[in-house]
Amino acid sequence: MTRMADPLALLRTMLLIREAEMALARLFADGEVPGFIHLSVGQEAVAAGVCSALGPQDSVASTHRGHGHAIARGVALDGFFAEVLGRASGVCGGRGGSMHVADLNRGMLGANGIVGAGAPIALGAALAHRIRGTGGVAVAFFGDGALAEGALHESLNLAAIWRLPLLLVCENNGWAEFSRSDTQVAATLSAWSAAYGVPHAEVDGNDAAAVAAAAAEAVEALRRGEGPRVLEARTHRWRGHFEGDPQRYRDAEDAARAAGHDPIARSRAALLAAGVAESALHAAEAEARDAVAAAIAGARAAPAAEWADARHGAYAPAES
Amino acid sequence: MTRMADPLALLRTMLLIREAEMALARLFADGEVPGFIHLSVGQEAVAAGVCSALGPQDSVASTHRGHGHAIARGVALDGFFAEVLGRASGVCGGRGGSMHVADLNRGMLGANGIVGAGAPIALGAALAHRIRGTGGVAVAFFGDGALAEGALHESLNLAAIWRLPLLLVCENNGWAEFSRSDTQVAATLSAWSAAYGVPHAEVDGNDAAAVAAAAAEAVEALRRGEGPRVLEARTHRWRGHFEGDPQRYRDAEDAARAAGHDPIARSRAALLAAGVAESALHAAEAEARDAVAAAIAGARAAPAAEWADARHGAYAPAES
Amino acid sequence: MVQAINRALAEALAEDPAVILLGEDIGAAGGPFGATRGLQQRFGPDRVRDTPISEAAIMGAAVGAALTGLRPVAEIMFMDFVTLAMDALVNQAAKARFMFGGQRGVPLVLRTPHGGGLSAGPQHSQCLEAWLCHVPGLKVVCPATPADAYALLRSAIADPDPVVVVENKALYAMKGEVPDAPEPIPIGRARIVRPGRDATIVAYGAAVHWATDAASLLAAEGIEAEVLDLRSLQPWDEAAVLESLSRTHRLVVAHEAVEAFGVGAEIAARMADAGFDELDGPILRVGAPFTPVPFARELEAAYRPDAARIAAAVRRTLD
Amino acid sequence: MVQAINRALAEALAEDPAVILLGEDIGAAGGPFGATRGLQQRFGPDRVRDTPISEAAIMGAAVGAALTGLRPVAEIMFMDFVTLAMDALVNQAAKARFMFGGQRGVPLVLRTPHGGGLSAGPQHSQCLEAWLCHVPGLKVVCPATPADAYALLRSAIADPDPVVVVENKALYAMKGEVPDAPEPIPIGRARIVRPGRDATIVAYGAAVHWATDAASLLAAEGIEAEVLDLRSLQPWDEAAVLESLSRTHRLVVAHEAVEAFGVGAEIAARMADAGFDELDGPILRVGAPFTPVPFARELEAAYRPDAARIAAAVRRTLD
Ligand SMILES: Cc1ncc(C[n+]2csc(CCOP(=O)(O)OP(=O)(O)O)c2C)c(N)n1
Ligand SMILES: Cc1ncc(C[n+]2csc(CCOP(=O)(O)OP(=O)(O)O)c2C)c(N)n1
Ligand SMILES: [Mg+2]
Ligand SMILES: [Mg+2]
Repeated sequence: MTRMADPLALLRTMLLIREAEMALARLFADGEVPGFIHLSVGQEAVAAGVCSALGPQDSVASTHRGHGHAIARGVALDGFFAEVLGRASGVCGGRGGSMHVADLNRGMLGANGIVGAGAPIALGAALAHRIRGTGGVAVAFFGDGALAEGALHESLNLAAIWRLPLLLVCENNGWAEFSRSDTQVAATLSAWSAAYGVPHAEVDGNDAAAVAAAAAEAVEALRRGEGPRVLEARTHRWRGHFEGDPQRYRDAEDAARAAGHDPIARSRAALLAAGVAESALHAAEAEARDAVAAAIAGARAAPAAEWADARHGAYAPAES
Repeated sequence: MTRMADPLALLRTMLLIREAEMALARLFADGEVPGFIHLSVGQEAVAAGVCSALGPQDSVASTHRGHGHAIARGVALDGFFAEVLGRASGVCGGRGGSMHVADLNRGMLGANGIVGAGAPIALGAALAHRIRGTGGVAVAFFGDGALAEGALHESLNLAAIWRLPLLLVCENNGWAEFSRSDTQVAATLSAWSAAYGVPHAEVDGNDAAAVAAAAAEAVEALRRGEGPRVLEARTHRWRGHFEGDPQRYRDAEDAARAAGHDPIARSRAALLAAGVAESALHAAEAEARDAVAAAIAGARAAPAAEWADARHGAYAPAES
Repeated sequence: MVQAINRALAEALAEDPAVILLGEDIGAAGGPFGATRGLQQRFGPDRVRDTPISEAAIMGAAVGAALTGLRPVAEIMFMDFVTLAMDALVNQAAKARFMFGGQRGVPLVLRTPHGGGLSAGPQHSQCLEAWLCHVPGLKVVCPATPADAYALLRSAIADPDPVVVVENKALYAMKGEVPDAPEPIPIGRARIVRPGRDATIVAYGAAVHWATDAASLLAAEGIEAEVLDLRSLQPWDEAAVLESLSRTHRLVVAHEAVEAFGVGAEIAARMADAGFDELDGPILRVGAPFTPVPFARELEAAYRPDAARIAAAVRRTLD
Repeated sequence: MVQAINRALAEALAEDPAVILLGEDIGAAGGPFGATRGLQQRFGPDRVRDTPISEAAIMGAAVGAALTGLRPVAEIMFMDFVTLAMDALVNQAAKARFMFGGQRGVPLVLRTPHGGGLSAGPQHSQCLEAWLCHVPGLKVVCPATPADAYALLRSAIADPDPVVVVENKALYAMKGEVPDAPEPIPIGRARIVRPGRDATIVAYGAAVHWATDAASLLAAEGIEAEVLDLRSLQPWDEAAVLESLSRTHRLVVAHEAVEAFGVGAEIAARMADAGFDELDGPILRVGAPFTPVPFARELEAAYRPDAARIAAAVRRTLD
């Protein structure tokens, strides 16, 4: 039987992601974040829901828009913020930054700066789980724009042929950078999956409980050895492609519409309706705020990453 | 209305391909052909039929198994043999060989040593035809094994999005090198095409007239600006993947079955049934034999390719 | 520099109907760095074409289009992503003229930005031009100024063979005059940025500016370094380097790319042969150390070559 | 050499359940060159895995598997096809250890054959190892003998970081002893193939044999050339080359790859710096000319470097 995700836990995860990203937005505007960052504000339900279906042995390959996946996967906020701010205590020592947050001991195989590259990596992780008999599964998140990359097609085909425990999760937010993805990809994901004989499910990506249930069902099928699955979550990108994106290509209406589908508001309302006390929600919100504030304070206080530590970091230290 | 291909002309083309390739098989066995060659014996109806639907302005991107496409496209036999034998008079000066026979003035954009690489090239040719308003179309041949390459997926998607006059022709011979392609590709071509909203037609690839008709229909649709098409021709690879392939992976039955579907025998029988005189067929056969013999004699007599001519061949000569 | 590129593209589009642009978000959005801003409005979506995220097909389509009468100018958004387009670039574009016996060339241009300085991290900062210089059939240029960016891009588009124009991201914002009627810059010709008699510094792209800064530092110490901007990396101007070396007798080669197996290796190796008799000191290279490009500002600053390191190299070869 | 590779793979598979092989037709068919013959029968289709024609996914899957506890050994059938696998190799495998802050390495091996001599034409003959040597995070080895092919492959599979094993196609048929209990060969260590005092010839892969032939030719003229087989290209044994140079004072670097921007450029450039004081003559390189690899036998024979060209280079540097 499909395990039910705890709705309050889902909300907690989403709150943490939202708080973390909105804080990053402010930090970015203040010039405290190096490089560029892609926020998943509005899409939190997908990360929270999918990761709620996973166990510690499972693997996740993420995207350039990967903060939510990392946090939902349990990457410690301290290490996360320190990484995105480029501090020595970052989970990757400040060498990767936003687009490369990884925590291999938690099966978080990394955000990825290359669109589409997560899918073959997750494919390989699924293969490893199968061969090693870990019972684990692998998830690759990808965007609707990424479907145009050959890597997606090769990965789905291989997973199908090999019947690997791979879940491909499309975060369909309608955009690929500055273009509507329906001007870029001719295939619907359902027809595409069907062509390979791979079951596809679509879910409201703004409904964490629905995502969690769909993911749990898919993951159980994977664990039963039934071969790969595709899960498509329709959701909305609230903000620009990256922070600082003036979004000249997007009319105000679209952005407003996006904000009308707040997965957090939805989850909150459902919890209240189910009788959860508002105070419990306030507590969760405060917890998220405090955790993020503490992580930011920690990151700010942390020493800058040092080149002396990094310079020999491309290879394993020579044995001696 | 769809133009009818002349059945005798189709037979002539197939005879030429068959004669040429069987001669190459002998030359190869005798050590006269450098490198390795992939013969399309048994698949002649696809090349002949598809190319019968094309005009001089159209473009064709071919594969490693490209002799038939080149000959059907009208590449002169002299230059063809001289190329495959590595002579100076080869259509590519002996620099390319079997896997790179090209004749750009005939819209033959080349055989290709990279599986799947022809599709994006043909995509670009289709784009050029569209932008330049030539009325031309582009054809990419590919094998059933090539469908596993990301390039196929990217190309079909782009052609669909841009509604380009691109015909993707799959020569489905059941094999990808030494493996059955159904162990390699999970998607059927019809479902795959449908996922992109691209019309797919399947045709008996051993029936030249049927291929010609299907291709003509598709090409007319392309010329009408209706967007790309996929044509799947089921056929058989009679010989090994390459000449000299011991085919340990293939049982005798399969090879025998293949030979039971001889497109030439079929076309011959149909012509006889339609009242064409046997003498006319003998004449066509003799013609093919003679043309091939003459081309081989010419190639043998031609001087070897010379390095002095080739060494500055990577770039256009400097203007002076 | 972005304006200079934009102007070169606009003029090429206006002059030759065979020129088309294709790339991700280059049309309606004007390109990720603004290099193609306004061009789709002016020349239409057919000729200034937004593509899906399909680098392999973009490059392959450029090859097919170039073989069929167009002069495509493709953009790959970051040079790091040419990893996805290498087959079309290397196995198809670069080889077609040769392997088809000289029937026709492949007049395509690939524009792609390299380089760091923006904390863009290990997958958005690489300088991979040495790969492409190693591929017979390709040409590679890398402008250091807006005027060069304009002129080299025009030369690239006019060239009958495939040319990769490597643009340094950190220079996109650089201001600089492009004359109203600019002189063409032939591919393969270097320029002396600053003359000097004590040592030659050969550089390209962003490193040209570090090299001139280094020359200023050195001048204060009485060392007159000559700075050469290669402009073209393949072919590169061996005669100009040799000529300079034969006056200065000392050579330093600087670039932003990883030092090991980088472009500088070829320059140094050639001069250790053809220029051997002119050398009065070791040939030194200044390039990035052998790690991926790090993200954090402090790390990236330590990682990237700069004027101080170039000046130190000049001092060492004069030792 | 193919038997030596086969033995190394078989032993690694037998010793470590984490080792798996993947590639096109490597299983049931035993590999296009027979290197994996019999291994699927012995170790099963799960561990010796036939893949579809999907080089990008093969390489990407190897990265994911290596990050998840396996030691994949991937095969790409011809080195020319690594163009399709560069993202996974360069942007993922090579960078993961560094960009993830040293959390974990990517213990994968890529085996791929390079080189000509078989009239395989421009897309099946390239030597592209210089690209990979330029990528921080990758290691690259290239054996010249069956014994080295065995030992270097074992070292590669044991290595905690990604290693590309470049095998020369023309050497696959080479016979040679592999001892019953072979000594391990550490990555990064060269070997002196033939000692000599007049000049050093540094080579790798097939060129090692041309270099020893050249040394024999030269010996007949009274010139004693020392031949060094690099074995590893990244890292390469700078100390060994320098040591040899400090005895011979003359250097020639030879390889099958295109000379321009090839591996030899790095060796020469380093020696023009670190070895400058030892040099009594120009550093010469012998590599392929700057065209694609031609098909016709006569063309390819003229194109490929050989003993005569290496000997001529040695004579020239001694001039
Ligand atoms: C290979 C590659 N090509 C292009 C880019 C630039 N890029 C970054 S994100 C993006 C759009 C991705 O769209 P989608 O997959 O829908 O993800 P979303 O941003 O909507 O989450 C592009 C084109 C890249 N990072 N990698
Ligand atoms: C990119 C690439 N990968 C692998 C190969 C080796 N190879 C040549 S033909 C072939 C099988 C192709 O099968 P299919 O596409 O069905 O064509 P067929 O040989 O059946 O005509 C393979 C794997 C190649 N040439 N290029
Ligand atoms: Mg999207
Ligand atoms: Mg086939």
